Amino acid sequence: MIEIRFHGRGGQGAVTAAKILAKAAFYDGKYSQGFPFFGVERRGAPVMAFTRIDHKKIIVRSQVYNPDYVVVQDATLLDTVNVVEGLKKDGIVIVNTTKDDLDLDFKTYTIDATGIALDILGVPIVNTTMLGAFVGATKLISFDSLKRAILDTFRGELGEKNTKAAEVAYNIISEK
Amino acid sequence: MVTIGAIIYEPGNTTRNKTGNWRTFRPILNTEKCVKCEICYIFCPEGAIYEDENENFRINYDYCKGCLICSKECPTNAITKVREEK
Amino acid sequence: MNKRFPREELFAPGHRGCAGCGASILARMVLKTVGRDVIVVSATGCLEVFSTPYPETAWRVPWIHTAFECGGAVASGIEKAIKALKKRGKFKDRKITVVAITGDGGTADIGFQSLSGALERGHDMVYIMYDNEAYMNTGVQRSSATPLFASATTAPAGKKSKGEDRPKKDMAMIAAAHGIPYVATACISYPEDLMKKIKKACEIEGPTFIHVLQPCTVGWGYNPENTIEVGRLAVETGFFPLYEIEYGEFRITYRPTKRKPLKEYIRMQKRYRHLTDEDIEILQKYVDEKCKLLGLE
Amino acid sequence: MERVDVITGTTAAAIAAKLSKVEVIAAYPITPQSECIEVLAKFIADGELDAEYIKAESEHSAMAACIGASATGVRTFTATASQGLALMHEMLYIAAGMRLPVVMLNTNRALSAPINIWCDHQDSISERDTGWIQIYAEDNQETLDSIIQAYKIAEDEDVLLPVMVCIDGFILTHTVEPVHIPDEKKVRDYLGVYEPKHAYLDPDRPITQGPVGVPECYMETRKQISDAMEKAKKVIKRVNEEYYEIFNRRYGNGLVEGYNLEDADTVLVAMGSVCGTIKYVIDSLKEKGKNVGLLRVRTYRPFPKEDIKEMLKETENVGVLDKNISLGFNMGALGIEIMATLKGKKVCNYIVGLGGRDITLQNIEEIIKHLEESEDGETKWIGLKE
Repeated sequence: MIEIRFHGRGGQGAVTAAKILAKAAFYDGKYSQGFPFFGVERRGAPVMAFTRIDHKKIIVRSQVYNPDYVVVQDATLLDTVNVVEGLKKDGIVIVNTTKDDLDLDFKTYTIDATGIALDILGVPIVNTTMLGAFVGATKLISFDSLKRAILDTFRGELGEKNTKAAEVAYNIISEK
Repeated sequence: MVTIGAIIYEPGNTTRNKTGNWRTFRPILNTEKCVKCEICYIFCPEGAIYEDENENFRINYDYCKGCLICSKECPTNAITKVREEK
Repeated sequence: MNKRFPREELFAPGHRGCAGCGASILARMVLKTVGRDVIVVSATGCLEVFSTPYPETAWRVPWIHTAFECGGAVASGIEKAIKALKKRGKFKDRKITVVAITGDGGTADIGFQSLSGALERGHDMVYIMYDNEAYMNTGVQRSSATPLFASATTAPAGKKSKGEDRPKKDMAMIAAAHGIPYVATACISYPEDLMKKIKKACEIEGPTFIHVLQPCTVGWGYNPENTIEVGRLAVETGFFPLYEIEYGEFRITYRPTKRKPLKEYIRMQKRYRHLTDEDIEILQKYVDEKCKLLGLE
Repeated sequence: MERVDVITGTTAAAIAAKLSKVEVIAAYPITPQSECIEVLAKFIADGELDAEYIKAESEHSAMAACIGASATGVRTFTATASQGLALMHEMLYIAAGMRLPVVMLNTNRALSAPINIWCDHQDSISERDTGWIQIYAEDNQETLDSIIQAYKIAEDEDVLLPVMVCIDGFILTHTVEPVHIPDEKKVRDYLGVYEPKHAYLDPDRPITQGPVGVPECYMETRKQISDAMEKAKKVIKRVNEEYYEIFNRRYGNGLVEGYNLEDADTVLVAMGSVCGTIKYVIDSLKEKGKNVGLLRVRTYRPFPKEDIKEMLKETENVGVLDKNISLGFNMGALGIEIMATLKGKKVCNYIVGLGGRDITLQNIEEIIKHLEESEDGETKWIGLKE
């Protein structure tokens, strides 16, 4: 079973990201769970969300303590939140930042998701961009399934733009 | 046997409960004096005043509790009272 | 000869209401006006208790009681269920009127929220508050509809008390503030006025509210024969003015030729017997002010 | 057409209500339930569900409206949690007493004070004696299936009792996972239209519902409900099998589900989503050659005494997990009832997960270890902070 933790700020769509990823995994023929950290956080506050992916039905219901992957949607969180807490030794971190190296003691991918999102979506909402980056870095699921899950969530033009942003990030990370 | 949900399927079956024995005073309606204004009819809390086949108002003593509203409200004093004697 | 009142008795005799019970008179008048195509909701209260001790019921129409504070909500559910059933083809070609008959406690106090919700949501129902101005079912405890200076068991007159120390809550005006299409006050002593208002309320689409003053021999302390007389005096003195508010338009429906002194009304009732003439003067002033406000000089 | 979607427990419940063709919905929002009634409102707004929706001004009124509607003869639905359920308390007795098959989703949440929006079972456990059937679902699929089954059970002539489907707040309500959504027509054919014989307000057949239950009749009404609860056990089992025949899913025997009970001397008893976590631990222990079993109580009311007795007759170590606490008895309700059912057998009671305290794999392991080492039945609070 693979466990992924998303870090974001309330309103940035971390919970939606976790749920899209769960759906994408399901489209890949896998079992999945997507859920938020059950808090009372409001817009702007640091938030977390989780996805579990497995080849068999997922029955465990406890929270995620030792994720395999961490996705950080906002680099400013690095100052206030220990984003790598509990991360497995060989775990991977994917961070939205303009920097190349973050010195996190874990294998790290960086991507300027905000830049991509502003470019394509016109707003700094990076959840789908980061999902593209995540799939590019991990190849855990197919990009096609991700695309389908994004289109399920965002209809019409918004869906097109979100899949485009994800695709750009996916390609950038895949080339790294 | 108590019905499911204690539902009562016989509408208006309180009629089996003859409240006439609650009376201390008995109203007596004098048909001669009655002008059929229907005042006693509409004000009776029991619905114990009715029209007979000749459209004369009568008091149903099975249910009349003897409140005497009819007597009090009658504009022609057509309803008088007597003490019940058992 | 033309009949003044419908003859069908849909509220059966044999019920356990007190001799001279005003609520029974109201129940008869309501059902005579509405007819058989009705579903009646009662909240907990005197009327509910004395009309339905299992296995007997005085109701010859479909009737339901659930709890004290939810007359408005239960009626809401029924109204929507009728709409749902109409989709299935039931009750297709006729109107089934939903009528809630609840006391002053079940309306002005514990059922206030439920009533407000039902009025605000716009359910098509006729809500009748039968107001005997206290919790008569449980032994004359005061409600927010108990008038100033009336003695009640939880607001008793005594050496240091003149009984209830707050004026009566004005439910008709509160209902009207919901912007509903029809609000009226009525009294069982004026059957034609009352039944006309109920009929109008039935015909109007949307929530309607009728506040009916209903004297109670036990709680108010008068001889059973005087139920109608006491109610009449409440109106003739201006203590309980009769009016209606139809689509926002206020209209006095009964204008006493000359208002009688309040004292005549007060002195008929034991719940006021502790009052001095000076006390009654205070009440008279309240009544005068209210009448002035409503244009009932 | 049957399809699969990745959805939350609340959405699963809303879809189930839609599939069941509810006719009147009356509800009031409360966390963590709100999504359920939002989804239903959207179905109606989009024309996908033709139901009457009463935006009640409180849970008390929501239940009162459901009672009114159900008493008029239509299929009703509502959803609530925690304080909302507590506010309904009085009306719950009335729905059951009037034998109205109202179906409700309760998203389990702790009770104030202090105010807490997270999961435990105190809310529904506190309503255990109201005459409602209570089903505790383990996952979102079971949530959907249980709501549909709930109508079949509630409307059965042998039962005629309201049903509460309980799902863990946040843990299921806010978690998406794949859920099979049955074909709409198939569900509607299965359930049919609700046409009550015993209770409906109709001017063509005037009846009186909710009269004064004088001492000469009240006790009989309680006995009838008690009997209906007993009969409900059979009905729930039958519905579980019927449902399996048509929709290919079943949950134990409908009342209880055994997991790895064969050869297990140590058995945990629990309800709701934690059962998944327990199964997960059982699987990992089994890989290490250790056998622990789980008895999941799916239907808490009626309480499946007979099945539990039978299934645990060989078990030495019985440990009951309770997400509730009977204050003043220092045991949870399930623990007390299992103890009463197993008369004299060692039963340990573990108070877990109150107010959203996470129940970790380590917690379950700790419970198993304690249970095996403990000599007598005792109560232990798990996961308390120092």
